[in-house]
Amino acid sequence: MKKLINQPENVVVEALEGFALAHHDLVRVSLDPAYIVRADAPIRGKVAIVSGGGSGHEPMHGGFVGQGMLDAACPGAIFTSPTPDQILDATRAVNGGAGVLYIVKNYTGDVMNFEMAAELAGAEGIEVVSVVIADDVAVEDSLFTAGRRGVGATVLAEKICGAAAAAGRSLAEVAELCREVNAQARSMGMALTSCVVPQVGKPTFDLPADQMEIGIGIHGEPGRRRVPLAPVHEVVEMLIGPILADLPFRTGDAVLAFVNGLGGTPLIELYVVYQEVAKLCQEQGISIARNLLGSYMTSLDMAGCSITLLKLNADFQRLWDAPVHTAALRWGR
Amino acid sequence: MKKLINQPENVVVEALEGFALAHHDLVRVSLDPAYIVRADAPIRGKVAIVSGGGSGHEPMHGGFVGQGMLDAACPGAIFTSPTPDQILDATRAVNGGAGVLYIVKNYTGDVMNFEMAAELAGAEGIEVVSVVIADDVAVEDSLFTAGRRGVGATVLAEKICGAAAAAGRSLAEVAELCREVNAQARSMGMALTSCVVPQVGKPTFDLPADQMEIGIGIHGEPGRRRVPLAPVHEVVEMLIGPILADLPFRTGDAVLAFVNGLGGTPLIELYVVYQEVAKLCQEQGISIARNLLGSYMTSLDMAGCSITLLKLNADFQRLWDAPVHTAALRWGR
Amino acid sequence: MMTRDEILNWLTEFATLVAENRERLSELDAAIGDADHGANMYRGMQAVLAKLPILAAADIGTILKTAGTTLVSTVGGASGPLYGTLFLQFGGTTVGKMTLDLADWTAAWQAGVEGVTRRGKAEPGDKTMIDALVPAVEALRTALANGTSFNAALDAAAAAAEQGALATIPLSARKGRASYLGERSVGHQDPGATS
Amino acid sequence: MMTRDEILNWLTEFATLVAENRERLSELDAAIGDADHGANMYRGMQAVLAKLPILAAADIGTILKTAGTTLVSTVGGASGPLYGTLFLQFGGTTVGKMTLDLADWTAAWQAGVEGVTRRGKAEPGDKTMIDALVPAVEALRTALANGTSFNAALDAAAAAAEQGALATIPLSARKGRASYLGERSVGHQDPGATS
Ligand SMILES: Nc1ncnc2c1ncn2[C@@H]1O[C@H](COP(=O)(O)OP(=O)(O)O)[C@@H](O)[C@H]1O
Ligand SMILES: Nc1ncnc2c1ncn2[C@@H]1O[C@H](COP(=O)(O)OP(=O)(O)O)[C@@H](O)[C@H]1O
Ligand SMILES: [Mg+2]
Ligand SMILES: [Mg+2]
Ligand SMILES: [Mg+2]
Ligand SMILES: [Mg+2]
Repeated sequence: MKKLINQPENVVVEALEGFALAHHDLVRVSLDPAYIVRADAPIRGKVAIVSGGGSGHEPMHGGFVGQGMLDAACPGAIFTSPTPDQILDATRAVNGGAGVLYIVKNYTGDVMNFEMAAELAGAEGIEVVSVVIADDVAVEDSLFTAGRRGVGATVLAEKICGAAAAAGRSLAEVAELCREVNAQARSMGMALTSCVVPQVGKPTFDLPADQMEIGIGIHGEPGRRRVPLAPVHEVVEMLIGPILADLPFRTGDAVLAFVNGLGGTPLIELYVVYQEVAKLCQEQGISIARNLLGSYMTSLDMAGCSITLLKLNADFQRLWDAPVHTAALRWGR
Repeated sequence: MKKLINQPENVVVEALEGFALAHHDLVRVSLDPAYIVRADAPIRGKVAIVSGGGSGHEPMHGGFVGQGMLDAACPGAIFTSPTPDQILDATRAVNGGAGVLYIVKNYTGDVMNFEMAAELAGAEGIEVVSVVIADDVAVEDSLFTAGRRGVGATVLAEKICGAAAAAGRSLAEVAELCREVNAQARSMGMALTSCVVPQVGKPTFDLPADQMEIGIGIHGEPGRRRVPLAPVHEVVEMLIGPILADLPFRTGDAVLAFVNGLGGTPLIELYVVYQEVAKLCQEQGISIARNLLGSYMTSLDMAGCSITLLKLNADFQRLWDAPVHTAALRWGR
Repeated sequence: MMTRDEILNWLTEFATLVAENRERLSELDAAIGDADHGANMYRGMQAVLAKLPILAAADIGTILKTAGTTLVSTVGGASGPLYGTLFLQFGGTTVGKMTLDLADWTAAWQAGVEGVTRRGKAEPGDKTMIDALVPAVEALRTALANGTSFNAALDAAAAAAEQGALATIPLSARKGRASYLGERSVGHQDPGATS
Repeated sequence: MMTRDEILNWLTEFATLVAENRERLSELDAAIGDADHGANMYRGMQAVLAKLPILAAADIGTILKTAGTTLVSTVGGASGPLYGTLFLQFGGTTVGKMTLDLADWTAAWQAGVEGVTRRGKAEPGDKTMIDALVPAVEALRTALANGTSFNAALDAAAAAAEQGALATIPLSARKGRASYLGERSVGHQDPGATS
C-alpha cells in the first residue's frame, strides 16, 4: 500500500489535526468526538446545516464548512458514517435557535446514525429536519443499501442550502429547498481503478488494466457494469446518457454541470471530461449555465470521475452564485 | 494506460478547451498558439505577469490566471516548455504599457524559449524582464538541467508578484520581489509512483511496490535517492531536513508552508502531511504563519507530494493575503 | 441461568472473536463495497472491552446498556446503530438483574430484535441479520414454552439462527442487496458466541 | 555540391527517421526524466514536412530558415530552440542560394553550431549535442582546407560527430547531466542524415 500515512488507524484523526491547523481561520475542530464547525458558530437566528459521512471523501464535508455553506461536518472512520454522539455534539455547537438541517447521503449507516442523533437532539429541544440525498442513477435499488446512493448532488445541495440559510430562510424552507435540489439533480460515476482502504491495505476490488467500472459509488461499491477502456468521449456518453434520460433533462434546460474527480484523477483529465460534457449537452440543446470542476467528493485514491447535472431555476442559480467561503469552495463576498 | 482522454496527442488542446468553457468568466483562451489571458487583459498601466511551461502540471499555470496573480499562462505540450511564439502572442495580449515580467521555472527548455520570446518582444518595444525560479533543494546541479529546478516557489512567486503588480509596483520592483521570493523559498518533493506521459503510455520510471523516490522533480526526473516506503512522519523529515538546512531556516522564523500534491494524491493524505510539517516546524521553533495545501503543481497522475517553505517578511505576507481570483486560487476581494 | 460474570465473559469472548476475524470481516464486506466492517466492529468491541473494568460491580442491565451505548458511539456505519440497538434493548429489559433465567433472556432477545427491526427497517426475507435473529428468538420462545433447559434453549437458538442465515443464500444473488456475506459471517458468530 | 532538391530530400529523410524512431527517442529521454523528446521532434518535423510543398520553388536559405522557424514554433522544450537555431543559422548563411558547395556548407554548419552554443550556453565537454557538432564542423573545415571532395567531407564530418558523441560516454555517469542518451541518438542521426 502506497500512502502518505502513519498507522492506518490514525489517518482520520491525523488528517483532522492537519485540517484544523491549516484552516484555523475558518473552522474549529473537535477531535473527540470528531467534528468541524465554522469558527463563528453558532450563528444566532440562522438555520444551521450539519452534514457528515465516512472519511475518505475529502474535501467533503469538512472542506465545505464555513460562511455560506455548512455549519458543521462530522467525519466518520474511513467509509463509515459518523456516530450519533459526534452528530449530536456538532448539532449542539451550531444550533442558533432556528433549527438544524441534516443533509444525509443515502446509505443505511448514514441514515440510521443521523436518525439517532436527530432523536437525541429532539429530546433536548433542538428542532432537526433530515433530508436524504439520493441522486445516483447508476442504481435503482443499490447493491449497497436501499434506494439510490447520495453522491454529487450532496455538494450542490450543501452550497445552495447554505446560501439559503445565510439569507435567513426558515428550517422548513431550507429543508424543502434541499429536497428540490435532490429532486432536480442526477449523477453517475465511473472508476479506472479501485481504491485502497488504509486498514485493509489492498484494493477493494480488482480491476484489470484494460477494464473500467461504470456506475461506481464512492466507497468502491460495484458499478453497473465492467467494460473495456474507451476514449473519454465514449465514457462521458455512458454517464451522461442515463443522467439525461432519468430526470429527464430536455432541450432548453439550463443546468449546473459538476465534473468531479475521485481522488487519484489529475485535473487535466477533468478538463478533458468537461469539454466532452459541454459538447454532449450542447448537442442536446441543454445549456450549462454554471459549472463546478474539481475533486470535491473523492473515494480515497480511486482514479475516475463522476458527473452531476442539476436542472437550474432562478432560485438555485442565485443561491449558487451567493458568496461562499470554505476551505474547498470560495467565491463572492 | 488508464486515463480519461481521447487521442494522447489531443489531451492538451482538449483540456484547454475544457478550461476555456469552464472558466469563461475569468479568462480568454487562444488555442493556436495556445495561451490563456485574464478576461480583462490588458490592464493599462499595470505590470503584466506571464508564466508558462509544459502541460501536465495543472492547475499550474492556467489556473493562476486572473485578478491578483498571472495575466497570462502559456501551456506547452505535456512536460515540454511552450514555444516563443505562444509566449510572444500572450505577451502582446497582456502588455499594458508598464512592462512584462516572465516568471520562468529553471529548466533548459523553459529558459531558452522564454529568452527567445523576450528577445522578440523586446524587438517590438515591449519591455520584458525574466526571473528564473530555482528552489528545489533536491538538486545542486540537476540531472535534468543546469542548476536547481523551479518547483513550488513558482506558485508563491506568482501569487506574491501578482499582488504587487496589482498594487501598482513597477516592473523593476516586481522583478526584484520575484527574485527575493525565489531567494527565500526552498522545496523538495517525493513520489510514491511514477507518472504516465499520455503519448508514451507507460510509467516514465519503474518504482517497485515497496519503494519511493525522494527528491523527485515534476516531470518524473530521477530523485535524489530511492528508499523503502516509510511512515509519513519519516517521509516529511526526509523532505523538511534538507529544506531547513539549505536556506537555512532558523528558530523564530515565520514561514509560509506549502504542501503540494502531485496529481494522484488524495487530499486526506496531504492533511496528514501538513500535520507532520506543522509538528516538525514547531519543534524547530519555526512558526507557520500562512499555508497553502492542495494539488497546485502536479506531475500528471504521480502520487506523492512536495513541500515548500517560504521565509516570510511583512511585505510577502501582506501580498500573500491580498485578494486573488483565479480558477485555482481565491480569497479576498 | 446466566450470571453477570457469564455476561462479562460472553462480551469478552465476542470481542476476541471479532478481533481474530477482523480481516475476514472486512474482506467479506469488500464484496459489497467498502471493506470497513472488520475495522468498525473491532473498534467498537475494543471500546467495550475498555469499559468492562468499571463495570465489575454493575448489574447485567447496566453492563449491556453500556455495551450498547459504547457500540453506538464508536462503531458508526450500519453496524453501530444495529449492534448498539441490540445491546441497548438487552440492557433495557435486564435493568437491575444480577442473573438471567430463560424467560429474562428470551425477553431480552425479543426486545433486541424488535429494536433492530425498527432501526434498520428490514423485514424477514430482506436478507439482513434479521433473517438470523428472528428464528433464534422463535426458538427461544418455543424452548421457554416447552420448559427446555437454559443451555439446550441456547443451542436451539444458535441452530435456528444458522439455518436462518443459510436460508438467505439463494436470495442473495437474486435480490442483489448482497449484504449477504457480511451478514452471514456476523450472524454466525453472534448466536455462536451466545451459546 | 548540394542542390535545393537534395536539401528538401534531406529534410524529408530526417523527418522520416524521427518518425520511425519516435518511441525510441522518448524512451531515451525517459532515462533523464520527461519522456517527451520523441513526441517533440515528431511534432516539429511533421510541421516542417507540411511546409515543404509551399517551398517547392524557394531558395535553400528560405527552405532552411522556414524549417528553423517551424521547429522553434512547434517543438518547444530544449530541442525546439536548439534545433530551430541550428536551422535558422543554416538559413541565414545560405540566403538566395540554389546550390551549396563545401565552403557554403561549412560556413552554414559553423554558424549553426555557434548559434546553438550561444542559445544553449553549453561548452564542449558539457555533454550536450555540442560535443558531436563541434568535431563535425572541425572535420568540415579541415576537409575544405585540404580540398577534399564534398561527399568525402560529409563522411569525415559524420565520423567526427559519432566519435564526439562516443567521447561523452564516460562523462555521462560522472557529471550526471545525463542528457547523454537523448543526445547521442539525435546526434548520430543528424550528421548521419547529412552525409
Ligand atoms: N437495514 C439493515 N438491517 C439489518 N442489518 C443491516 C441493515 N443494513 C446493513 N446491515 C448490516 O450491516 C453490515 C454492514 O456494516 P458495516 O460494514 O460496519 O457498515 P457500512 O455498511 O456502513 O459500511 C451488513 O453486512 C449487514 O449485516
Ligand atoms: N544546453 C544545451 N545545449 C545543447 N543541447 C541541449 C542543452 N540542453 C538540452 N539539450 C538537448 O535537448 C534534449 C532534450 O530535448 P527535449 O526532450 O525535446 O526537451 P526537454 O528537455 O525540454 O524535455 C537533450 O537530450 C539534449 O540533446
Ligand atoms: Mg461503511
Ligand atoms: Mg520536456
Ligand atoms: Mg461496510
Ligand atoms: Mg525531454
